[in-house]
Amino acid sequence: MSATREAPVERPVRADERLAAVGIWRRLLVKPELGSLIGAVVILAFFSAQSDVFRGLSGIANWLDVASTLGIMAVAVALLMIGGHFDLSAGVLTGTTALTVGIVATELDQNIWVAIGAALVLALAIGFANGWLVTRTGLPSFIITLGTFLMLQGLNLGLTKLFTGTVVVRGIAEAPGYHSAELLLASTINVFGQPFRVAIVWWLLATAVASWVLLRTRFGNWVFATGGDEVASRNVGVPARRTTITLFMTTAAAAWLVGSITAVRLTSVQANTGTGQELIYIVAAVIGGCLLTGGFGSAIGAALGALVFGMTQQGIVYLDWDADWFYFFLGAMLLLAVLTNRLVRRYAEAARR
Amino acid sequence: MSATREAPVERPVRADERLAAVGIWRRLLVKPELGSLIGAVVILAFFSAQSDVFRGLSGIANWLDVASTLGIMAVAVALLMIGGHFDLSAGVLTGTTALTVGIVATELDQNIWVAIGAALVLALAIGFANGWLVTRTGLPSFIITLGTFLMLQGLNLGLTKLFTGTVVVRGIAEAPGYHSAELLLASTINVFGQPFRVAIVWWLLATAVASWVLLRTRFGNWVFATGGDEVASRNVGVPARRTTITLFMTTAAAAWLVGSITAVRLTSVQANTGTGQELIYIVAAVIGGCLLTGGFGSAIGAALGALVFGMTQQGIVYLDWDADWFYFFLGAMLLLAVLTNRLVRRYAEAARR
Amino acid sequence: STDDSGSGDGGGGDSGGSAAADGDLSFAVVTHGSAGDAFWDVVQKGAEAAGEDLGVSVDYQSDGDPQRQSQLVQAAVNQDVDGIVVSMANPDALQDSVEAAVAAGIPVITINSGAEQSAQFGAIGHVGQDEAIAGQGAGQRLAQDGATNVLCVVHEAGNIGLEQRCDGASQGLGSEVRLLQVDINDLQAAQSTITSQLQSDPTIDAVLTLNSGVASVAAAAASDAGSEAEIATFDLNGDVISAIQDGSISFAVDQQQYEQGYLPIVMLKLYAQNLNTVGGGQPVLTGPGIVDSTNVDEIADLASAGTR
Amino acid sequence: MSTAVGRSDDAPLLELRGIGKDFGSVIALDDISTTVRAGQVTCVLGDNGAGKSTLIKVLSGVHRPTRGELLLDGRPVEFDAPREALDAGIATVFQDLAMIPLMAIWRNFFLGSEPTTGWGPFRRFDSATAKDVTRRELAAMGIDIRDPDQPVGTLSGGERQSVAIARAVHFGARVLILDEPTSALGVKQAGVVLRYIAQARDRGLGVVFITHNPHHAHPVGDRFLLLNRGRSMGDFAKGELSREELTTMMAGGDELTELAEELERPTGR
Amino acid sequence: MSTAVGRSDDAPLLELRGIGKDFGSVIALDDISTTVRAGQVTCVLGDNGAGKSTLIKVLSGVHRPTRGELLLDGRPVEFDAPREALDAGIATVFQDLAMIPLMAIWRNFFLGSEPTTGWGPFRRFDSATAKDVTRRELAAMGIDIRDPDQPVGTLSGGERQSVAIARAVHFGARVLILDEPTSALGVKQAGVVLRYIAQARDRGLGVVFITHNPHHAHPVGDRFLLLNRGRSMGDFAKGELSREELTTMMAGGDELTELAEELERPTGR
Ligand SMILES: Nc1ncnc2c1ncn2[C@@H]1O[C@H](COP(=O)(O)OP(=O)(O)OP(=O)(O)O)[C@@H](O)[C@H]1O
Ligand SMILES: Nc1ncnc2c1ncn2[C@@H]1O[C@H](COP(=O)(O)OP(=O)(O)OP(=O)(O)O)[C@@H](O)[C@H]1O
Ligand SMILES: [Mg+2]
Ligand SMILES: [Mg+2]
Repeated sequence: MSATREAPVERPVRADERLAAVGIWRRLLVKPELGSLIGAVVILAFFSAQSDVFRGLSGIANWLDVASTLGIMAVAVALLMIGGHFDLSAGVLTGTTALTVGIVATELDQNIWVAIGAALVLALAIGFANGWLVTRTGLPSFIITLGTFLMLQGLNLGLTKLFTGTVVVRGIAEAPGYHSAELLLASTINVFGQPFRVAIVWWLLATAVASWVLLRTRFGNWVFATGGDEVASRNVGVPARRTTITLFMTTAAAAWLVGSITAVRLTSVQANTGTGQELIYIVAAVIGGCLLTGGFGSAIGAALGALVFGMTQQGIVYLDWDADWFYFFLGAMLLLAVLTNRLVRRYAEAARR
Repeated sequence: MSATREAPVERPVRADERLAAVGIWRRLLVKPELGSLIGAVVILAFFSAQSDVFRGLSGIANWLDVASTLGIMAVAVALLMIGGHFDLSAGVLTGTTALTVGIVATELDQNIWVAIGAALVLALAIGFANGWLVTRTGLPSFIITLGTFLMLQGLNLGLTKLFTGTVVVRGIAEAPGYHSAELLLASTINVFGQPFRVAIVWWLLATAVASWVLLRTRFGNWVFATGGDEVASRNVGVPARRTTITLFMTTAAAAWLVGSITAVRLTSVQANTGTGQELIYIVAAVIGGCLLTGGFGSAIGAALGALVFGMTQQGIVYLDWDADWFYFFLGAMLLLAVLTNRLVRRYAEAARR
Repeated sequence: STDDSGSGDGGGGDSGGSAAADGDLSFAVVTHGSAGDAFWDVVQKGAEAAGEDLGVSVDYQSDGDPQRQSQLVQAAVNQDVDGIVVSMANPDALQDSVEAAVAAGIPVITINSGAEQSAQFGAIGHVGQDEAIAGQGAGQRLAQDGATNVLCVVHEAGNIGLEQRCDGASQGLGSEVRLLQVDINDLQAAQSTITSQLQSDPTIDAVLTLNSGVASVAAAAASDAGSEAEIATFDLNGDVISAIQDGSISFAVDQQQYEQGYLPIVMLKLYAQNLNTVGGGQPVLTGPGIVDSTNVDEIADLASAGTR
Repeated sequence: MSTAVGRSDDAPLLELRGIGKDFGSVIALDDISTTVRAGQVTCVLGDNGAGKSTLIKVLSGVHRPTRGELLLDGRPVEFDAPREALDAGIATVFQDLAMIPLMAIWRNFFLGSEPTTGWGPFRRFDSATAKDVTRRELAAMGIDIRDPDQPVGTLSGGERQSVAIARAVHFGARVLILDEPTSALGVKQAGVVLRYIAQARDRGLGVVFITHNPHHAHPVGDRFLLLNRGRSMGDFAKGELSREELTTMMAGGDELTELAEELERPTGR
Repeated sequence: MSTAVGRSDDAPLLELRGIGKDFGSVIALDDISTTVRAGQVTCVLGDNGAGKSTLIKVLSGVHRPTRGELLLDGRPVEFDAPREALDAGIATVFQDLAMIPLMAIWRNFFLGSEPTTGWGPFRRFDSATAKDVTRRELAAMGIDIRDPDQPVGTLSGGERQSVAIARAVHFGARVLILDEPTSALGVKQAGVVLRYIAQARDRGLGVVFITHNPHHAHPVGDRFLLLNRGRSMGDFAKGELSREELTTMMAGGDELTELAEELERPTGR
């Protein structure tokens, strides 16, 4: 149709008189990622100014380490949140996968790669179940995944005790294939003589892939649409159910990656690993500019949110503040980060609403 | 204007041919409260069938006790959720108020009523701060109240240790005025010879008042509107900011009530009281039919959600199921409750969407 | 094991015990441990093992929130069990429900903490090792080893038991220990946090952890940070045992909490059948024992099986 | 600019002086001036995206103008919130209707201006009155609702628009602003709305009326403000424009009649 | 019911037989039958709340009918999702437009039918093409957007409607359904849309067109389905109705001309 129509482009392409000139700075600051970058820079500057260990190589390696596993999850959770859903079972699922790796490798005497594979299958199945229940019943994902969260928490403890008799699975380092797994998941890489955890690379990779998918693929378009208005997107032919289920499975896959890293790195796993972390993932995503109501956000933002959280958590320790007040400072720092971010964006957007 | 116009009511009031006859049952089942009532009945039937202690008077008094303080908070949190916001600091705020009551009464040697009054002022101030920050910055309440949640957690610990040197405030029973406070907040009432906690009365009262406000007052109308579409409601003149701040203060007031009950009843308060409860309040509200996105829900539903949670939590204990699997059963029961509720409503609504 | 046929103890009164002897005895254990906590897991195991050995049924429940714990005790009272074992980290909060149990004619034994209030509330005995005393033992040992700047790693903010351990350590050491908060559910982050603390204050010469899981990552953190600090911990597990064997952890405080689970069941059974009490009103102490390189090999297998 | 015609009083109810509004880099309005007088209908005309709704939102307190001045009864005012405009007697039908989909019709109708009964702590929303008035006002517009408790989200587009209009007419005290009120309405209902506008005008209200339909604009309009790409193309009194001129200006040529002929003839075959 | 006029082929593209739709107790549609033929425009007319949009949603797979049968090319079909209708070549402009406010114009335009480039794991959304096509299609409708990256939520009502129409026209393969597409459009843009409809018809598409404007319906319509309160009042071929009859039926009397005179005369004074 478009071919047969004579296109009456009345005005030649020229500067539109309805657009005011706006500086590059302001234009950049309006982007959600850059907003959270400001927050990260403020926190970085704050702690660096006060602690030379924090800004030293070993300090950097330390807080990047904290940010890395948190970041992998935050990016996946951000995708899910952009798609309009929550996954409260994400935290405990990292424990489930880590325990699975441990139990299959030690109690069932399998090669660690078999164990990691089994954990992946399990994680994907749980992610699928979450997504399927959410799309089938139309119940809020918050309540469905709260159910799976509690069930997994019980399973983690019950099965661990069933298999090991204690609340911890240990001896993963003795499993065959451990060394290759350690190389891939838990080794360190020397940069300027300082060992950095390989998890940081996985985090960067996850962020890059998630960003690419979100901004450059059809699937990414569907994620934004499903989160923005599910009914409308279904009406124009977006496979909203499939998108939602895929997102839950993605989150589960991220939990599997983090769980495997944990299991291989610590070589023993406690039954309550990961419980309560789900909120922190959501927080990182929100610091990074994701809307809780869905339809808006970015993977890079979530990665930066994880960085803010990691830096704050470690920075307070570096400053040697009273540990009793730890949570007080943590809360204050987070508010500081998001408020600066907000102020800067307000300024950049001027009167825009 | 309406007076001067001749109203051309063309059709006399008669049964509309565009309405099919629908049974009273179906009509009732569509209401959100009644949906959660179904969930509650299913859970009640399930546990009653298997445990005679559960269905006995002493059992009922026990699970009503659990549901009561949870229910007071759930109702307030439901109001806030209908108004479109979250309060993650609600749980820890019950701790803050309980600790304040304790510290003012014991360390500062005040009459317990003075302590309770001081706690109320503090709670309202914190609620106001939450609401003010949310409405001023336009940041999601999730992130703002997460900040206050962490800060309060730190404050609770830091101040308790500062005042008492340990993490627990004790000796509240020795404060002057304790007996009147106990009578009002922590006594029991005999019904058929079984003592029931007075908190149950407070819970019923809170539910009744919240229902009345929600359905029968202007403010209630504003709550639904602000949560449904803040921009639209502001455009027709609803004082959305004031409504939001009031809701946060209401939640804080509920936390104060629960905190005071806790302090007076236990006579000693641990610094970590309430931490982690915020999620359970939200869960109870969601089981009760509140939408996480705001604009829909009911106070009675939230009260019933708290009941479902309380019954499940104690019911599992009465069935003597393995404690290791407690969370597994808890999750399964919650899913059972919400899924039956959903199924029943689906049936009642037939093809409605 | 639901309480079928009510086992005949319904009549109340102090002497109801002997009447119950012919029915199946059922006891409830209600502690303040959180689910999956390594310390309380051993207590649970002790209680359940006793139940099996003695042919009585044991129902274990726990919740870290004092109010919830008292509601659980109340539930046990409602179920008309033949005896209740309760840990009293927060005695004031439990007073009501413990006294209600006593009033209902149910014998109560307190464990772990709360030794002072035990008899006052009407319990028939106390088995335990006050957390503060255990902490003192650790502090004294660290002082012996020459530590002066000790880091005490709290893995659950505001938990009274953990605070008591650190306080006790301060007393034993003779100087204030420094506290550090970490999250037990994220041990990787805990490791990084301990690393940060050791990096930022190189004068720390000992780290005392309060959980066996945290102990392992503390040892790893010390080597990450290149610190020479001595690592000590509360509680045992297989990892801690091997670490003590290879020297990366110097000692572990062992409260022998298995006994805190096992003994009360024995005492309740004896009371039910024979109206025996133990200790004559004095608490029965289970520890503290110190496990270090000198005695670690003997208990290595036991700890791995989760009974030490 | 021509002076007012007919029923005008002394000072205009509302006066705009050089109003402009930017959204970030987007200049939505620039240098708009006009007046709204009691007993007159000011029509705002213009292409899609010309800035009509933005202008409305400035008048009703939703947006604060970036530039320029707003005068109420000759005194400069700044509306910080729609509430303030409402309190000044300015009621608006927004193009997006400003309704809460999940709320019942009668609750939406009285939203922000709820009638109450009882006193003290027992003052409550007078729901009986509210339902009654809602049903009556809608029936007067030719909309026969099944049940005032139906959520607005399940109403048809036209029914929803009718609720918004009935609400504004019910509460409009001095100025009534209508942003494309008839767009989703049937011929009959649109007629009723035009009659409402005339009635409001006759009762001495100032009316601002936006429409794309010259057949609607011409009969009721007293002044015509023409916008194009955010800028004013003039502010005319009725006498200065014939319906044909108006149509031409709105459509850029008398296209519709031409078009009708073109469409009847199958072009392709 | 009269038989088809003009350009009809053998079997109708779409046929409705006794379609009905209930929402809980609400009977929104009852016993509706009509046909949509290739190369013909079927107009659906009726008052507000008559059930037109509900009918559209049944045709486009949004709602499943409670009663009755839908035939595509003579074979009974059941659309479980709008996707299936789209895959059968049925493109729809919904009355609520079905747009995602927070998403950019070009993303909305291609939503659900994204063009891709590259292959294997590197297959990606061809954003350059998408932006280009979007700008071009909108320009053809007389809408000059500033920036295809602007979120749809910040567009004016008419601009948004134009995007929805341009999208449906671009993707409509066999049937094009338009639910009050011109309601928020200026005279010029409305003319363009009517021309689009005629062009689609001439290319052999079946068109279903809903409007309240008899001046829009009459020139392009081949069949007219009249709805009232959820029931069919008849299904007429063009030859059977004059424009005047049509107007009368839509408005319940030739009210508009009467009205115009009434409005000009100040009634109150
Ligand atoms: N989901 C629903 N639940 C209940 N009633 C509904 C629902 N959807 C539509 N209705 C009712 O069905 C009737 C028909 O609605 P529909 O939207 O089809 O009307 P319409 O002919 O498109 O009207 P308009 O010209 O105003 O757009 C309306 O009275 C409406 O209130
Ligand atoms: N919040 C906003 N951010 C950016 N641009 C905006 C915003 N609101 C409006 N605009 C732009 O301002 C211009 C004017 O919009 P407005 O809604 O006032 O047009 P309108 O004249 O009402 O058009 P219509 O007849 O289609 O309703 C449009 O091009 C729109 O894209
Ligand atoms: Mg507009
Ligand atoms: Mg419609």
